[in-house]
Amino acid sequence: MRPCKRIEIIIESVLADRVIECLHAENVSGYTLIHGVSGQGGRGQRLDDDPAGTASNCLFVVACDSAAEAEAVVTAVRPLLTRSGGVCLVSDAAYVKH
Amino acid sequence: MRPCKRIEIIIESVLADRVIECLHAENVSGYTLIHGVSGQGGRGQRLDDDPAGTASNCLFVVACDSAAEAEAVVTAVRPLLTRSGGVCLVSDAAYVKH
Amino acid sequence: MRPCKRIEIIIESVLADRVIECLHAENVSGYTLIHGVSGQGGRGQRLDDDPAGTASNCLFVVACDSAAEAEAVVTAVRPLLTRSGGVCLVSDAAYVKH
Amino acid sequence: MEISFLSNLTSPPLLFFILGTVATLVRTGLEIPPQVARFLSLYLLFAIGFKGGVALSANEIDTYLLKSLLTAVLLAIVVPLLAFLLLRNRLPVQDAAALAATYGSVSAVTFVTCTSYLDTRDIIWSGHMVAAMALMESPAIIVGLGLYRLHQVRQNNQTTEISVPALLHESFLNGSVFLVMGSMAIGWISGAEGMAQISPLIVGLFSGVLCLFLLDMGIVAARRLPGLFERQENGKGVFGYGMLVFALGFPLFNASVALVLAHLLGLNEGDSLLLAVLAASASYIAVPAALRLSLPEANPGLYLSLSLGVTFPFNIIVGIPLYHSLTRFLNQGFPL
Amino acid sequence: MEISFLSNLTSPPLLFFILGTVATLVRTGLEIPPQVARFLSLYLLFAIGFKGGVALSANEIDTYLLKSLLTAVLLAIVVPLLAFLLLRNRLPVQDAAALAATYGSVSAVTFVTCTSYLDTRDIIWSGHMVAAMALMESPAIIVGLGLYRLHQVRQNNQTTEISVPALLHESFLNGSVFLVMGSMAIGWISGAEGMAQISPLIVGLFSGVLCLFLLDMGIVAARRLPGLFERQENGKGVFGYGMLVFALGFPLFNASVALVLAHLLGLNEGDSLLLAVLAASASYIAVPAALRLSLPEANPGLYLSLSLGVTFPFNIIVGIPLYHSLTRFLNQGFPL
Amino acid sequence: MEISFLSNLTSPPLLFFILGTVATLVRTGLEIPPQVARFLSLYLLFAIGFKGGVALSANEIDTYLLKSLLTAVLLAIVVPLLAFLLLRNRLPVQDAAALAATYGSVSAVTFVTCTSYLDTRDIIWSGHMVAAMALMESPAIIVGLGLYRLHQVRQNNQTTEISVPALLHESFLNGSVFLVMGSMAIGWISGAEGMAQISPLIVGLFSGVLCLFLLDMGIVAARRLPGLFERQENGKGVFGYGMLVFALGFPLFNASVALVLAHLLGLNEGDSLLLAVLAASASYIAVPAALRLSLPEANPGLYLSLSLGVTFPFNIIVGIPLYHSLTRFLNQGFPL
Ligand SMILES: Nc1ncnc2c1ncn2[C@@H]1O[C@H](COP(=O)(O)O)[C@@H](O)[C@H]1O
Ligand SMILES: Nc1ncnc2c1ncn2[C@@H]1O[C@H](COP(=O)(O)O)[C@@H](O)[C@H]1O
Ligand SMILES: Nc1ncnc2c1ncn2[C@@H]1O[C@H](COP(=O)(O)O)[C@@H](O)[C@H]1O
Ligand code: NA
Ligand code: NA
Ligand code: NA
Repeated sequence: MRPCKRIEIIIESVLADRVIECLHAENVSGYTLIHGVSGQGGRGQRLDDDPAGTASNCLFVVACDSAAEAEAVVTAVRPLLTRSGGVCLVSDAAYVKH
Repeated sequence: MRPCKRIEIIIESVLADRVIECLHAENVSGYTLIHGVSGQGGRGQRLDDDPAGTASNCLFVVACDSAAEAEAVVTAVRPLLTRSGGVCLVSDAAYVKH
Repeated sequence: MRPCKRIEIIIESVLADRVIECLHAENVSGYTLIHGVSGQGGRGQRLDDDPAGTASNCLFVVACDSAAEAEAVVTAVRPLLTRSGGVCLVSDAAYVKH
Repeated sequence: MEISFLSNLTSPPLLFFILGTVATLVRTGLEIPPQVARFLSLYLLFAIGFKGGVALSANEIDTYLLKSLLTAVLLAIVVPLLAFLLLRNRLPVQDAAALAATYGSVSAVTFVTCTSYLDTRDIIWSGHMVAAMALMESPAIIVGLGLYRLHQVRQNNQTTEISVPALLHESFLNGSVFLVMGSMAIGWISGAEGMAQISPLIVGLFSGVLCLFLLDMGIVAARRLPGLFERQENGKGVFGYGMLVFALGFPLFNASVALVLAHLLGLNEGDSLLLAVLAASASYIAVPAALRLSLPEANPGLYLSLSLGVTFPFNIIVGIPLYHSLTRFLNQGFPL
Repeated sequence: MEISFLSNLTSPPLLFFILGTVATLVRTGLEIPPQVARFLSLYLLFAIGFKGGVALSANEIDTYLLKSLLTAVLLAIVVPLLAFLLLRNRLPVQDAAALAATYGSVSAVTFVTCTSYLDTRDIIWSGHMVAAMALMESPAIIVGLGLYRLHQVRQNNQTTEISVPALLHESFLNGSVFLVMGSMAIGWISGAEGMAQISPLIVGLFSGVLCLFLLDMGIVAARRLPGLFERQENGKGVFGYGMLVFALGFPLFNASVALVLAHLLGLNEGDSLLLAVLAASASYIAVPAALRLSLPEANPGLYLSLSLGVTFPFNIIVGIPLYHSLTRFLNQGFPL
Repeated sequence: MEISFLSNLTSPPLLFFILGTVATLVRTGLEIPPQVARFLSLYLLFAIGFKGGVALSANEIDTYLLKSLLTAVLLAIVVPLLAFLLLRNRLPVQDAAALAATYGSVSAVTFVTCTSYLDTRDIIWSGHMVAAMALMESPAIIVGLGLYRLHQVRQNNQTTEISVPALLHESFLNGSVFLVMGSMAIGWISGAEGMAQISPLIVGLFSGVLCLFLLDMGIVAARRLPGLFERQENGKGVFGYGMLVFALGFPLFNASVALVLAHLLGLNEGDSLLLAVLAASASYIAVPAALRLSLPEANPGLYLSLSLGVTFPFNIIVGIPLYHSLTRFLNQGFPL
């Protein structure tokens, strides 16, 4: 096991592709994405129920090898979050080498 | 980045609204909710497959600004968990200010 | 609250049953499972869109009482990850007794 | 026309139910995606409700209708009482109450399968039986929870509080009851003209969708079987064979009572069979949802597994043709 | 034939919309699974597009067609201008621009509901109105965002940059516009022969599926109502009654303008009503998606709630029969 | 009647497939929700299986039927052998084995699209070809994995163990094979009477649902294209143009062999074309699932992308009419 940073990004589904672009731009090779997520925050309630899916959120999990890489990801996605809202949490974890 | 508490609550989908009521009662302004989750625990297997959805679980992620807020949330949802089962995990994370 | 280990396993959906077998073999009584997850990693992009669902991932959350139990789980699922790819993260959390 | 299990065994809906069961037992991994399965279940409620409403709009409200509905409601009150009396000394009281609610209420899918059984055989049945079904969904929840509360009060045992308005809300305003009732009202308002607009969806496709839905139900029911025999951690125990007897015998008993009542009241063949099926069936949609909210102490591994894994297959495969034979026997052997 | 709200009130699609609203208001928890609801919405676009294309393939391109399309595009450009002028001093400028885009564009489901209203009454309408609908989806987005940009430049306010190619892409190549246009093209290519192959799906089931979809829309719309009156944390404020007047009055005004134009151009009854409905309706599919990408500063709690929670129900329940009466009134009172 | 690509190019299913491809290439974000897409795929297997079974029930089991089935199984064994021989020195051995399994097995959707092609042209085909399809799904998995194992033993290379019972289970008892076989059995048991009950669903809607499903397949296939040319991190390499030649040429070769066999055996026009399509098509449902379980070392970015992103579109757009021309050519040029 190797220490790593676990980043969790909650953002509107319509912005998922933009987040992926940010990750690619930072050469982050891996992420996991859960669609169809609901939530509530400063910008009101977001329900995964409208027929266009515009109102639903998604959740990214990104395991970063180093604090520096995590910092780069955070810096890259922060402008998206500032404009559109959302949440980004960073925590410590151990990555199981295989 | 600012330290925060990350709470994760796994509970039956039919109780999701009750959890949200608890959060509102504690003036917690934000949460994220994933529906259609399966699992197994002391109360047997729960499958996201029955035609009424009664047997499926959901997963809440709540980022709390302070340990006190986290404590309040935990205290508020604990009775639900005691009666109906489920899991609540609390961990440390950093919240990306934006 | 009691300290515990939170294990997160991201693996192909077709292997979900094998992971569950591993957990049962280690006498782990509880887990939570999210289906329909997408992602990208060393083995390319995995999209939750193909008509057979073969290309989609799933995400397990397992709360373990002790580091030893967590270690056992990690040891049990590691061969699956080695052969088929995927990610396993272990972190510290507190389990809310109820 | 002969009624035999064999004749029913060539009916596609039944065969797809069995196919689904086998698919799970031999672990093929076959699965209808859950969101679609839920939609198919809503479709069946929507279609049967609308058809029932249109049928109602073509008739006057008469005594035949009223006595059918009254008998239905009566059964929905008496059956849970009986179940509780039977079970309260054999099981933890909350499980006895939960089973009373489950078996006192009805399974809409069993009802729908029976209407399709009747339609294939050109046996007429009345639209108001859909109303009877909807009326029978909720009372058992109230009765079951009421009995539980009473029992606790008697024992000076005050651990659980049940909010009465919440309970009434969960019982009468749950999604599936509301959809059947609402669709029936709309069918009744828009009548034959409304039917003309949507009949390709609700009449044309009905049997086919029922096949796909029962395929899913077979898969889902078979998945519940192993749970029935597993020991559970929190001491809620192994239930095993005693409960199997209940899950097979009690429906049979209820169906017989319903058939005798139907015969005495002079209901026609189709309506009698439907009433029997309603009495015999156990809920796995409306009631479990309400129970998880109002009586979470009860073990869903028990009431959901029994109703979905045992009683539902029994009624679909054996029950419907059996109750049908009994109706015929009563009508021919004891003409009024 | 009399046009009255009462006659429309026996139409199943409308009644299911109301049923959905009630289901949410009395908190039954009834819900169409979201993935299925999205599919039903795609089905409606696919079906209406294909039907429109087949109808087009049977006709020549003539001046009647051209003037209908031109009027439609004209409305799609003028309405957002008007909306922005009306709102820019009353609201934060980004919200004014977002509402301009929303109300300048159209609601495909309102259009589809209106075609079903016409079909039930055997009133003919032209296939090219589907093209008119598709053409009206995008321009308002461009206009709304353009006005916002202009306003910012004037104020030397450069905080937001909008990428023009991205904006054009989001406006013209979004999924729903593409599906309608594509299905229309395929309908046009494959003509009556193609229609024969798939008409059981797109003609036979259309009304029934519309009922189920409007049931969902009722549920979804009612969920947006409380949000309209909630104060939001980030200071975006309470909008309340002033906005309600806009959400009800502006569609009425637009419909009236469209009807007068349609009358002057000699459009037939069905096409006039469809043009009015297009002008009156507000987008909640194509536009919100584009706005979240291009103008995330605007508050979706405002534009989505107003279009989905107020204007959509108003048009479905009151608007369609009202605009229909107005058409008749114009045609009879002022024959050309 | 002339067979030309142009005549096929007005067929709605094909056009919707192309529409889906374009939707992805121009990045419209159009998407059929995945759970619904999976259900549509189950619907097609259910419908084609049932129809095949009903057709079978109307006929005796004769030599024509037996020789068709035997040829099908023969192809399902020989094609993967051939593929492995062709590829084992050009690719890592696990990828050669995986491609052998993929191309030796069949694509049910290509088959279904071909039946719809035949139905539109009123060309008859036999119900037992559905059985042929089902029989061809599994053997190639066994052959492919067997060859891999043999190769490893020869090299004294023992890194991978494959459990034989698990492999047989994955090959023969996977969900899609089971659903086709089961539906065929039910169609056969319930016969014309069963068909009468569910034909609005499985016959009436078939072409329309196929359009929607192929729209999704177009979207999904186009998403796989870029992956084909991407270098992968774990050294599994770039495959590029050599593999494209395989993915287009091998199906063509297999189809030709199948057509010659069909001609020698005297199969009718429809059955010959279906056999060719089965030989030419590659699996992307049953086989990839089994491979992920039994041979995870193989790279799905290769076998899934080639079968779904190249061979499937090729067969749908070019293959079916091309093989059809070849059949006609053989029948007319070399009458038996
Ligand atoms: N405190 C929180 N904990 C967890 N998720 C949150 C929290 N606040 C916001 N979110 C999620 O982030 C989304 C956007 O938040 P906001 O921009 O604050 O409206 C919400 O819809 C939630 O899904
Ligand atoms: N150790 C665990 N780790 C992760 N999830 C769990 C665990 N135990 C229980 N769960 C989840 O919580 C639900 C209810 O648990 P229980 O009340 O123990 O039956 C289960 O269905 C699982 O989804
Ligand atoms: N760095 C990462 N962070 C989060 N998830 C990852 C990461 N790398 C891989 N994954 C997930 O694990 C799956 C398999 O990864 P791999 O075996 O590397 O292709 C991917 O499809 C992702 O869903
Ligand atoms: Na009952
Ligand atoms: Na408009
Ligand atoms: Na093949």
